[in-house]
Amino acid sequence: MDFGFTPEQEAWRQEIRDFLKDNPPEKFPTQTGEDSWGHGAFSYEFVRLLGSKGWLSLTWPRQYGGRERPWIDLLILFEELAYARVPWAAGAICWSMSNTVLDLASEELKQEFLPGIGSGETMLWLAMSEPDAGSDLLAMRTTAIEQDDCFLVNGQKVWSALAHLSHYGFLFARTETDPKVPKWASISLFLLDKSLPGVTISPMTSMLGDIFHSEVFMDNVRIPKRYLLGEKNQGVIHLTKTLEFDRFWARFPKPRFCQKILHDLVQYAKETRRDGALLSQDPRARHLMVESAVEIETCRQVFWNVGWKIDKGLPLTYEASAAKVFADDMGLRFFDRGMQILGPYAYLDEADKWDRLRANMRRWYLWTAGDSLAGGTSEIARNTMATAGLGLPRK
Amino acid sequence: MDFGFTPEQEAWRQEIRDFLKDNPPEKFPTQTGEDSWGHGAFSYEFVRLLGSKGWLSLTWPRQYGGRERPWIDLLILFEELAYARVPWAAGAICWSMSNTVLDLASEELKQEFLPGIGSGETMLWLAMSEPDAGSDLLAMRTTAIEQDDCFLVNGQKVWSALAHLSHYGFLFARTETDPKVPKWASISLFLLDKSLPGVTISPMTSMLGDIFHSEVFMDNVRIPKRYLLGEKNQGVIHLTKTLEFDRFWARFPKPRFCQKILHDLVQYAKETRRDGALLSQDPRARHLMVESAVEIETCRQVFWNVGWKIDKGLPLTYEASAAKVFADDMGLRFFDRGMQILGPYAYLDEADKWDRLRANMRRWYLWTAGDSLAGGTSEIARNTMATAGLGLPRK
Amino acid sequence: MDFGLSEQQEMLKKTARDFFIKELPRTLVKELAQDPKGYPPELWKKMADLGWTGLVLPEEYGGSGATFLDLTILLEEMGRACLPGPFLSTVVLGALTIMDVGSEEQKKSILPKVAEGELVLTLAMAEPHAIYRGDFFEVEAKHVGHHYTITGTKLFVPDAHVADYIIVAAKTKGGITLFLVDAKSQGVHCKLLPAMAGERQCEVRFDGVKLTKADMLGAVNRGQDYLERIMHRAAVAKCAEMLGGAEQVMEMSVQYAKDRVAFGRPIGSYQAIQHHCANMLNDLDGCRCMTRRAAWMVSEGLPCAMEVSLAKAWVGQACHRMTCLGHEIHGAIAFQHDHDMHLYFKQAVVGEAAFGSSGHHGEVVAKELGL
Amino acid sequence: MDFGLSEQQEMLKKTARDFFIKELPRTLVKELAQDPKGYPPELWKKMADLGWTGLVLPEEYGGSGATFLDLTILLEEMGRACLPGPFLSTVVLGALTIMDVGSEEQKKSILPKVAEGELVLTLAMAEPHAIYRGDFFEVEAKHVGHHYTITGTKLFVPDAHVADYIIVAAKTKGGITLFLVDAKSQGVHCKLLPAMAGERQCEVRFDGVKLTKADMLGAVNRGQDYLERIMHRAAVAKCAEMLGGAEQVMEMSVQYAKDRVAFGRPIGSYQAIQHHCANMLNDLDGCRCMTRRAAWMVSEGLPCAMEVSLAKAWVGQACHRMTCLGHEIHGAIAFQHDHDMHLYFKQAVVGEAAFGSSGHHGEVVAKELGL
Repeated sequence: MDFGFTPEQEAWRQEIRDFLKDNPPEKFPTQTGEDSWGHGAFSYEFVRLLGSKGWLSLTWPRQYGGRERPWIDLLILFEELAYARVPWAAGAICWSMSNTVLDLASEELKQEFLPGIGSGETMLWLAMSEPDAGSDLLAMRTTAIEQDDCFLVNGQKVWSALAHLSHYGFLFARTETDPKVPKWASISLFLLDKSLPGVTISPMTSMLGDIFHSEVFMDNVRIPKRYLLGEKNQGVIHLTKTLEFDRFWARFPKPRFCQKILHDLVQYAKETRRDGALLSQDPRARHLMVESAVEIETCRQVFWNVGWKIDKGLPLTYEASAAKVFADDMGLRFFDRGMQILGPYAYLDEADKWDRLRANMRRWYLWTAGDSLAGGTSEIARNTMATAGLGLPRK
Repeated sequence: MDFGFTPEQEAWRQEIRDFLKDNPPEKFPTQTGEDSWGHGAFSYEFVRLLGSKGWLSLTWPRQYGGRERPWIDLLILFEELAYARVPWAAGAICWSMSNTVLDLASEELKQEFLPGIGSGETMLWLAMSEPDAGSDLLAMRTTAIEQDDCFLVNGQKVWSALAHLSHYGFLFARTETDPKVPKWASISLFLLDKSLPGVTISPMTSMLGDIFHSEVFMDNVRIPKRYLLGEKNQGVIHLTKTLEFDRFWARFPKPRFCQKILHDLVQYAKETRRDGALLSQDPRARHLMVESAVEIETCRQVFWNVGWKIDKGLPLTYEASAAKVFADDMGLRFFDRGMQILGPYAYLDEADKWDRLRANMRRWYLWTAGDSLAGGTSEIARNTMATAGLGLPRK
Repeated sequence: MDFGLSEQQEMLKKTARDFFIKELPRTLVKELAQDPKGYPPELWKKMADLGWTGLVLPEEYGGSGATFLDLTILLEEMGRACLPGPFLSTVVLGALTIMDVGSEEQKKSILPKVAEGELVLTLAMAEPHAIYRGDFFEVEAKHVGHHYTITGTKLFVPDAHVADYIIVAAKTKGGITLFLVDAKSQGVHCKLLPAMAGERQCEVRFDGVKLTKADMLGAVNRGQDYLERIMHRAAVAKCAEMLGGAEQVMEMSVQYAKDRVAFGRPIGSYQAIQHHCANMLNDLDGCRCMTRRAAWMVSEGLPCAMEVSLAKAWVGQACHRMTCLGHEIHGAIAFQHDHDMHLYFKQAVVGEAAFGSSGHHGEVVAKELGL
Repeated sequence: MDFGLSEQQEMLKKTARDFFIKELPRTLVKELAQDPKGYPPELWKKMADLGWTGLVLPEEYGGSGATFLDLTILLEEMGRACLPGPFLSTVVLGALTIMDVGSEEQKKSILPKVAEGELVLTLAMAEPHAIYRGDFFEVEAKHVGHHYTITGTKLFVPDAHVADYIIVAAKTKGGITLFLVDAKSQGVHCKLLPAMAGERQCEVRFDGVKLTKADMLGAVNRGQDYLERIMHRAAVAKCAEMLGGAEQVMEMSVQYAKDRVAFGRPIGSYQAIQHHCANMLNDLDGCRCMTRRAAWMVSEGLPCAMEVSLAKAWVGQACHRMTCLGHEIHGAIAFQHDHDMHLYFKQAVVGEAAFGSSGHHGEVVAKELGL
């Protein structure tokens, strides 16, 4: 066992910190959202800067512009970016999709897509959920019928994160419509060019009042055959894999992101007087911060454990689902506690150093309402933990 | 709406308090367990004194020795007895079974049993669960086959509370063994005389190291036909009703019982110094006591709400199950908090005024491990709330 | 003992529910959240015509003489409908305070207009460095000659931007005193604060606002006692609103669980969803019992510090749990602006912090327990 | 970064598990709970023969020179087996403290005997009015001439009734000092305290026990620093035991959920039971990561106040949740003395309170956070 980092890893961490110091994330314009990883902020400019550093393709083979760095280095990168709250929402998801491209795509497609993804020019979005196919993804109805040199796609996707800012959809669609064929052998995976005729991206206004997700309507869209990823009708395997990766990678930065906020809250409490005493001496506020510290760090270690398994190439069964449940439960409690610590002062409008903390806390709190649903519900994830992880019977 | 009590009710409460002052419960010898309602203490002497006051038959018709007092008066009695922690474990359960006797028994049986129950001479125990029929009670295997002038009973019951101290079992058994007959139409209810040949009561040692439950073995026991309660093969309705009543009545005293302990903890905290400060000023101890106060009193009001419905004769659907879940969740948390407040000092052996609190707290804490299972698991109770209470579909 | 509603209360509840279904669709609630005023004056007028702004006022002041308990039944429906606007401020913080401690003159000049829906009232208490404890207030009413001059900043004053009168709790020599301040007085500056739901809270700056003794509400230096009673009423009123919201969340969630199909079955047939609903049901029943009992005690004028704080502490936490589960059951769809679920999630967090958080009321409970 | 066990650690774990399966059936554990001594000396001897009492001691003192981290792997299996007896006291509280601060003479005279299983050690810290804070200790070592005289009462001293030496933390002029007290000295009185599980704790009264400077452990007045390090090791050791217990609870519960049938299906096929198991799994994984990281940091001699307290706070709470769910899944059957589940439920509550409760470690976390 070894819970430390090598000198090389520490140096890499320092390199990232120096970069972030030279390029303060809050100085970059955003195309959506405000401050923060995983909470809706996205900046082309920032992501392209990451691309120019080669950090978007850190682990890829050299032949596709990558650096063949180990996964641990990527995890370190994610932690540092999270702690700095960089405007790279959905970054990890995009990263996990690009990995599938590496796995599945033809050499031609790799050459076509990977340079753009690696430089931050090309963004991918996940076109998976449908109005009547949420947890039950196999109920999806979007069809892609082979026709001449293309697939003719008709249907509707929802909850496509940042589709309005991205370029290519990571599209799952039904390529076999014969009801006698089992559903798991009837779905394929495509790269969907947003600019194709018949594609309509319709941004969805969220409960926060802004736009993060879109609905995607496909009306007789003709996707050239070469944009099929992997084998026809074998999409369900990739679907499962994508979901599992999404669960882990999209949440790996979360504990570190929360830790930064906790540290801000501690500082806030040390500088804030209420009813005659420092908030940092208020027993309830202390209790809420301590409980958060314990849960966040435990969550972080659980994620590192999974990350280490990935780095070692160990097989995963329940781990990504478990990590998702852990992170989402933790987040729900943490941001509730954050609102309790701020109390009515969460609604203050004062141009002081804590104004962003207050505004962000209100925003993060609302985001958490959706967290346990993203990447599959926590109920389904717990089922997976019990069956795939612990071997409990499905029936 | 009116959340107060009438002057008559207040006078009744005072009468009970005066009685308990004159007859301090802790002075009575117990046949099992120590101090406390619902946590295993039972004293013949005390229960018979209650009987002699006419309080065991408070609500019964006058013709059976009752006083025809309203249910509210009974609830007040239960609260006061609970707060005083009288040695009447399983009292409420016995009371609820006697109610079924009133409902179902022949005039002859009523005359035979009710005077003894009302005076505290006759104790009933519930012979319901079996090793392979816990939550799934309809899976019970004990048979009662009609034969001449009696039912021939064979089988085994478990978790019969206080059966070793009681006289008659409230026995559910299968009177129809044809597998084609649905299970709900194959079970009957009997009064089982413990002294009949073939009945063996085998006390079970609990995780606390003492005896509260027994296994009951029945080997060719001949129960005279007249001890059938209600109609043959119609026992499932009574089973359900008994369970529902058990859930409510057995737990109604619990919040008030916990409140007494909370008040003791408050006093303890005010008189105890640790690490240079009064425990009552320790932020965590305060927090634990406050959270308990909120939950206990809310639980109490929820029970009163159900009690009021019973008093009004309103129909119940989910309420007893809901109250059970509420009380058991509350209790589990409360006694965990109690152990946290005492901390290592829970294990002190000092002949001071808090010695019983410490010893009891260790005991209560262990009891809670079984609470959510008693009266049907909390899982089944939640199912009932969702389906019977909220109308959610079973399939 | 009677946990049931009276016939009149049932009728009031039904009237209110029907009224809001007709007059206040949730789409309007969401539009109003963007509106600077935050509520529709026409609706206010209709509510006054129904007698609601005067419901709890004596008949001699143009009211209907109903009890505070009756009022909370109405507030439950307002919470269920997510009614924005200054009803709680005007009636609970304003009118009931004037009824409680105002002079006959103040009552006569203000209350009938409230009953007719012509006045909006509110109360200013919290400050940048003091929220629950008057002894740390910085807003001061200086006695100079025949005048009082109020200076300082109050925070989180509900609906001050549309109020005609603001009751201000200010330091005086020897304690806290309440003043009834005309919101149009010179030196009153009002700024809207950010909102989570449709609520409107303001920062109100008093810049040497001149008052006379006639503007004093109740006796000098008695403000702390008054504030305690005001907080009891306000906390219970907020509980009632939250209870109404929680009832709606329960109903919506159960309905959705029955309707939504996944893997070929309604999701409400899955044990996980069933147990979420069961947990919500217990939280809801707890909210109802605790809120109504506290309301009854306030209504009867009984000592109720403990019961009010127990209720607010429970309701604050239970509504958070319930609305989280409501979102969990609804899944992603409730994350959309178009959906109604999030209105209640937002109301719950605002409500938890209003008129004493669970933490604050927990401290009251501790003191009442003798800790 | 490496979350895995080394080959040697895997082997140690397996050896220990096999050993306890063979030598310590749970029926014996329950019998020992009634035994005044509380553990079987023959088993102790066998464990010593396996090199476990000296596992973590340097070879020069007859040990195997393994790391503290290795030791915690062994402790995990001890917790899983519900091993009663003075292993943690002797090795973690006693021997490691002597290794840490003892003189060469003390090491030479004590440690080899520990390695051979011939000595039982323990440490006395808590008192009637002070548990975590040495500045409130009342037990005092008075310096009179060439002697120290110790007077006062220590509480919750683990295994003192069978200890050969007791390390005592006593007030001295200017701080806290540790002393190594022969348990057979005149004036040492030991009384067994009530137990929840098979643990043995004592009240130890020191009635003018005479010591010399040679009995001092480490430097005078440095005890508070030493105690901090001792508490780190002890808290992590307790976490490791609890982790082992939690692993066993997880396995037992899953197995029971697969085997037990209700309504015609294994109960483990019901979503409610599945989700209980899933929640246990996350708690367990958290326990493992946090315990092993803290153990590694202690082992490496890194500053670890924060990590140890985070671990103990998490493990204390998580093991409570897990054992409650374990009972929930097992249903009534686990309420029987014959069943094993309750051993872990009891161990969890004892463990939570030992070497700093979640509350105490929470305060450490607060301080480390800068609060």
